[in-house]
Amino acid sequence: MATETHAVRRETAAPATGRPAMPGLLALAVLLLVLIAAPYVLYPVFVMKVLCFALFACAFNLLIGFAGLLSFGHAAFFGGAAYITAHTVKVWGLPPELGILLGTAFAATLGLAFGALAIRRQGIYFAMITLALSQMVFFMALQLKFTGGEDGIQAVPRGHLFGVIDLSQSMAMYYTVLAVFLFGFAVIWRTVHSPFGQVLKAIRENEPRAISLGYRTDHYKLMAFVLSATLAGLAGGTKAIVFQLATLTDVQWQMSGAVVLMSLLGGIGTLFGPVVGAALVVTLENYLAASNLPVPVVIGVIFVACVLLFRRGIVGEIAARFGGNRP
Amino acid sequence: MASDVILETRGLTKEFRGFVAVRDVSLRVKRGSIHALIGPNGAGKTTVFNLLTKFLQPSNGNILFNGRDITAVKPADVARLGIIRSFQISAVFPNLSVLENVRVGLQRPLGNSFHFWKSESVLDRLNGRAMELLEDVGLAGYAHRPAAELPYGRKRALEIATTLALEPEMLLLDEPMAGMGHEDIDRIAALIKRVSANRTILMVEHNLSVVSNLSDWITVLARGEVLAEGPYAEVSRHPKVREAYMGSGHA
Amino acid sequence: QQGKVSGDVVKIGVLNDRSGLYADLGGEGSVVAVRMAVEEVGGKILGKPIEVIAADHQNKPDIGSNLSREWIDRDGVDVIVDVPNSGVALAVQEVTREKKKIFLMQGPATSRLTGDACSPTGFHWAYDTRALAVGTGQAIVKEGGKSWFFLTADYAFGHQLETDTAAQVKKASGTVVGAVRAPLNTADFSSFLLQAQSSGAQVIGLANAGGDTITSIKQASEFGLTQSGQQKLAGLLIFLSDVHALGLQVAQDLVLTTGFYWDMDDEKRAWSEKYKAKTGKMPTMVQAGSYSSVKHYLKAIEAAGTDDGPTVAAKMKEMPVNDMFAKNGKILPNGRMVHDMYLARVKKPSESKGPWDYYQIIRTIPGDEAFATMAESGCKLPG
Amino acid sequence: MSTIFGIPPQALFGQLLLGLINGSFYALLSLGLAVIFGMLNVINFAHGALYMLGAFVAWLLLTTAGIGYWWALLLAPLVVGAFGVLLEKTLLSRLYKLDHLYGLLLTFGLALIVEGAFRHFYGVSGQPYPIPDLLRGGQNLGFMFLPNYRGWVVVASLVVCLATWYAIERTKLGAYLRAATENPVLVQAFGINVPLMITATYGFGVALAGLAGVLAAPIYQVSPLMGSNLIIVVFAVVVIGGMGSILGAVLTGYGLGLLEGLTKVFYPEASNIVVFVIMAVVLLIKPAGLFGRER
Amino acid sequence: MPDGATVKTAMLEVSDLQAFYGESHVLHGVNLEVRQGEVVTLLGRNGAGKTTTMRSIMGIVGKRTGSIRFQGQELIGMAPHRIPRLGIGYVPEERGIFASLNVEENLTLPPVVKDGGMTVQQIYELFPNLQGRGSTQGTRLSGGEQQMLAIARILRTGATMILLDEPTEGLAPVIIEQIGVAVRKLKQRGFTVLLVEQNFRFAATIADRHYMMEEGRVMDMIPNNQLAANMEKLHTYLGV
Ligand SMILES: Nc1ncnc2c1ncn2[C@@H]1O[C@H](COP(=O)(O)OP(=O)(O)OP(=O)(O)O)[C@@H](O)[C@H]1O
Ligand SMILES: Nc1ncnc2c1ncn2[C@@H]1O[C@H](COP(=O)(O)OP(=O)(O)OP(=O)(O)O)[C@@H](O)[C@H]1O
Ligand SMILES: [Mg+2]
Ligand SMILES: [Mg+2]
Repeated sequence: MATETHAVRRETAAPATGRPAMPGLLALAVLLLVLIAAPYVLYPVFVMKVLCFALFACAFNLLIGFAGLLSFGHAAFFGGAAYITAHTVKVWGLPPELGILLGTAFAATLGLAFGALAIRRQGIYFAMITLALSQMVFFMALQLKFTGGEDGIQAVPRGHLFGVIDLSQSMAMYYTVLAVFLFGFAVIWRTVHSPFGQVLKAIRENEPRAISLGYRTDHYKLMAFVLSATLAGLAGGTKAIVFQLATLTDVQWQMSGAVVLMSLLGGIGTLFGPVVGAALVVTLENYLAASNLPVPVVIGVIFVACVLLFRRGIVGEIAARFGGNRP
Repeated sequence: MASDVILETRGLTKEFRGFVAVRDVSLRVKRGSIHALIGPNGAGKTTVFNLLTKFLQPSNGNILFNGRDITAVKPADVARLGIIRSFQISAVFPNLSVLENVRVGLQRPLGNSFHFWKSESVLDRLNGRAMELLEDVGLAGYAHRPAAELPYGRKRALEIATTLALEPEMLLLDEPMAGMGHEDIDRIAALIKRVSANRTILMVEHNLSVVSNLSDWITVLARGEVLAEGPYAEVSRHPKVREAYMGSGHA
Repeated sequence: QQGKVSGDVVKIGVLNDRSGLYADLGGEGSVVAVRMAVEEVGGKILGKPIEVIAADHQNKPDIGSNLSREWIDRDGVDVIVDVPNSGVALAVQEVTREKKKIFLMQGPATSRLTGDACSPTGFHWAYDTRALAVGTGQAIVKEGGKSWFFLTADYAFGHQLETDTAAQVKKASGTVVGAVRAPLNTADFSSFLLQAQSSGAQVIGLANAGGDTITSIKQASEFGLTQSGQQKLAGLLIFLSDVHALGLQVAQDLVLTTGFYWDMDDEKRAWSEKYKAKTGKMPTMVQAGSYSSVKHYLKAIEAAGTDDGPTVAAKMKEMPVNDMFAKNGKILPNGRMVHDMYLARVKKPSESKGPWDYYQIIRTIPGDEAFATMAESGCKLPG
Repeated sequence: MSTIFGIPPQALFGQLLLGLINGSFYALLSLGLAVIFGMLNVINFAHGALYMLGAFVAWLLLTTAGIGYWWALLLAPLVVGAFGVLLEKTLLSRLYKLDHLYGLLLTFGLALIVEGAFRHFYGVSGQPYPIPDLLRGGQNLGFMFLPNYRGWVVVASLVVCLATWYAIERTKLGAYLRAATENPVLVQAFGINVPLMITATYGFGVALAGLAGVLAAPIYQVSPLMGSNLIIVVFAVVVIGGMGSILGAVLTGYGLGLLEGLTKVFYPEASNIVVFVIMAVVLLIKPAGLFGRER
Repeated sequence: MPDGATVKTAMLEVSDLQAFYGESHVLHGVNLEVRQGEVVTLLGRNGAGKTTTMRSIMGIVGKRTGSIRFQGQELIGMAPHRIPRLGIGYVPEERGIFASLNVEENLTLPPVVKDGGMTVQQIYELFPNLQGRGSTQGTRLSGGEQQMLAIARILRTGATMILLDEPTEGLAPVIIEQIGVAVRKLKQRGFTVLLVEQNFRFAATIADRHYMMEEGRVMDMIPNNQLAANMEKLHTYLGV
């Protein structure tokens, strides 16, 4: 017993046993229905924004929630991909699907490079290293020619998906984004509940032990990092097409902070948490923009409140309250 | 006969900033034996373990496993060659269930551990073997509890089950009995005896009754050097060993 | 559509930075200025009420574009005002172009807004990079500052400002002896200033903005760059609020170009005092411009009898701009409002009679010189 | 040789000196971060905001109460330290049992609040703060004009850094602090009032940031954003130095200041990233940082 | 408690002690007494609550109720850092050697609370392994050396009552002997010792009395000289 007492137990990490259970599938069905109906009730561009950020947050959460690695530099992948997509679509004239693909590939490559460096350290160091590396991307985005400095890349044409579907139609765009989101979400779901996900959890729990069993843990962590970066890139590239722009906002460290907030608010280590968190944060940002309240202060207060009062996040709290099996 | 020796070290030395913790240790572990490493505190036993499993890099000397030089191999790869260790401080995956703990061990040789696109249900076919292993260590009743909830002794048992899951050719056990009650000690000792049937075991242990009952061969370390070697009866008569380690109580 | 007011209300949305780097030069002050314009027409036009709403775009283009889209689609906003930060303005320009709504730009600097990114319903009012370059570049050479060294913020905006100004300097037969590129948000400019100093140039042009400008001016004073009298600092983008923040002790003798200064004639003074009574500050050119542009916009609605975007835009371009901000200002087809610009020198503490008495106007730059012609602008709209 | 890589040596010395001055700020800030991290295991993301607070307190003292620089140098760190004590007592202290990442997140939120509040009330263009009369003017060193004030900054920061290092690495109190970091419960069981010590440590680390803020006020504009840009560089400094040692934080701070200064001469475009590039290289060669202890 | 012949004064009296870790209730009314100059052991299986009893005395468990009196003073409700200053030294089960301190710093860390503690020289005589290792990082010592260091640093403080939690765990027989010698010496010098042990044989060589714990309760008390007569009980409590 004694040896166990000062091993810090991550609060968020509850036993995630078994495969997607009934409540999870139910939640998924509800989510799907809501998302299909959403553009008829809500402002479609707004819902698209939510979806892009939800995917981004889910990708981020894959890393912290299931590999125990807090990245404070995910904006680099999100924003980096947005720039590449915007540039290839606008300047090279690629169709949107190819642009997004290239953006995603870029994020994956960047993820490989950053990951290889960052996984050399753990915990807080990891967070700081990712933060610093993403700052590099920020400065590059600021100084390189093709990124357009402070102006960013504007007026990116939405174009025709596969040459047929006209994305300038709001609904066509919406369902495309929804498809991208669902694809990304499915990948994450599958990853979490896969043999790979199982090893990842083991590493998060006790890394030296995993090594002694013969797992090259660095490879797994790197793989998780690259997966997460890739999906963040997918979100960023899609966002560039939706908003028809890619700007410094996407690569700023505040963006990395925002995605942390989304996951934290919704529930780190839960599958649906980041979706809920993203929806809340995006709504809040929209609402605050029109109010007289200082935005950073409000966001900061929520941050503090989450950390102090509901660390498990909204979905995490609900899951904890209504029976053990988390979605 | 060379094939008789599964693990061999030659002139193994480890120096920490001027302090020599292990000096010129040459071990020969026979295949299929239970080999104990004993010695006073600070003799360098854990350090030797760490060197063998490459958690530490030797300052000097070579390590040969099955005749192959593994001195430059990485820890995870040492494990892949078939040398699995347990830790002096119990090492389980606290928030995984007991069954899952064992499956983490069983899963590795499958080679699907990077398959993030497959369902984890592919792991279900491991459940049968996992339960067998749990049965072996007396943990079948705990299969679906999180490992964190197990009492200390059971955790050690779980650790051994996970280790055995890998069918290691060679097991390194660092003080497997430390902190255990008497019943647990007997249970684990019996288990070790049982699993030793077709594999080699190298263990560090202070509990001399366990050592004397289990081990075929004993190496005594003191101040980083090999002081004596041989079967228990012989070693325990060695005056230097009595002086440096056993004391007057174990005549 | 013709002859009526959409949604029975004329809705003016002031979209700007209310908490960030540009909050002081626009921010709430722009909203106050717009309200003053609305009050002057009695809060009603064509018998319909005028409503003013405001929001913070936080200098994020996506928030800006999203907000303006929502404003227009859902809240029936007819005109968007201010939008500092060229990046956000370019994004909003895309939205207003698509939705055919009027966009009255004050805060953003880049002349691209009336160049390759021009829109039939977009109006650029108070100043732009080209006017700043002409004002500071040409006018200073004419005042005797022949050789230049640039301290440039290392991103698109800074580069553009440097290139434009350097071109103007050369046009007036001055020389550029060198330039150094400082990264954005540099905390310490002393290295760069030292390089500028040792270049021996007569004028050090600060091709940067916001915090960078302020810090570089402050540190130039610390290192005694201008005290020797041999070198002059020229700010390429400086607002009254910046000078106020720096204080005269530090900012003295800085040369800059502005589109408006409160203490130039009675009309400006009267309006500015009224503004100051509401905000406690004197207006910047952005805030005064917000007033002027909305005033003109309302006049155009009155004249056109509708608030339909393209119709009003056409009307605005027909009418000369005559108010306290500009005399006989005219609007080019690309939306550029052409008016006089002024070269100013910041007073020494001893010259200043009190708070806000900061500038001495040393030269008036006629609008036609300051701003690009339609042909030069590169705008593809029908002239 | 009249030039070094095309730069006259005189100018180079000048630039090196300037680098040292920046390094002084890096050192002071990374020292405070290292102290807090060392003792509380919290990455104080609010460090930049508290640095800003220090500068603002000095400015407020001057504008509202007419209290000048020298008093501010004493009072502002006290005020910031007291604020830190308050934060620690009411918020941070609830997180010690959890993963350290929560401390990072909490202080991140705090930084947003403090900075946002100051932005809201004082705008962002910043407020001027005069150089104290005593330190006006400068010395002509032949190769450059060194403002007296900058010379003072270097001296002051050196003294503070050395004193702090000594107190932590060489005194009994320091040993308590280090031990309490690892196992506060046990240190308490030895009869030491650990909660008090932790609070005091946070207060002290934060006061160092406040002090840096006051020192910075006359050089930079007193602005709500002055800290947020600096803090990420300081994080990188800390990663490069390795968190294990106080001395490491200080030396790396000065060293990187110098390197950054050189970059500004040879390749100014890269001066913003040079720190991060160095960080990447250091991590590749020595993952624990230059002075860090492995594990 | 026992035969009324309380020659020596009770130094530590624990009555109806209940202790909790968060929501789990671990001690259910522990009663025991340690007299001045005695060596008393707590025996029991893993998880019986021995460590928790010690931690309760030191005031470092989540919540506790009942009464713990040390030389007449009530400890429940007292700030944890004041308890050791009364003269109680604690050697934790997990040893608690500090990695960021070297051996010497570890040794001199606990403040001296009373006169009469051992000098560093005396300590080195007792534990020769520690000699010359002063500048080694504390946790780089071997497990056994760390145990010695953990005991040694308490001996310096002059605490008159020492709580030793499983001091022999993981130690070589020679060292165990040495520790036995050390404890006996402490006893001679008038120290009072409360000892938690798994190693019953060792306990029998040094203790005056033994308390048997099971599931958070004290079940029985056996004086050392009556051990032989009580072997059966021991079997049921400890499975020896
Ligand atoms: N930090 C903790 N949180 C929750 N329960 C705990 C904690 N520490 C101990 N326990 C539980 O309290 C009970 C008593 O533990 P304690 O450590 O006092 O036993 P012990 O008699 O010292 O056993 P051992 O011989 O294993 O050291 C056990 O059931 C244990 O699981
Ligand atoms: N990383 C290190 N740096 C310096 N010295 C070390 C390090 N690791 C171990 N040592 C020293 O090496 C010696 C051997 O330690 P080791 O842990 O191998 O002993 P051991 O035989 O396992 O003892 P025990 O039975 O007490 O566990 C000890 O004196 C220890 O202090
Ligand atoms: Mg050992
Ligand atoms: Mg115990």
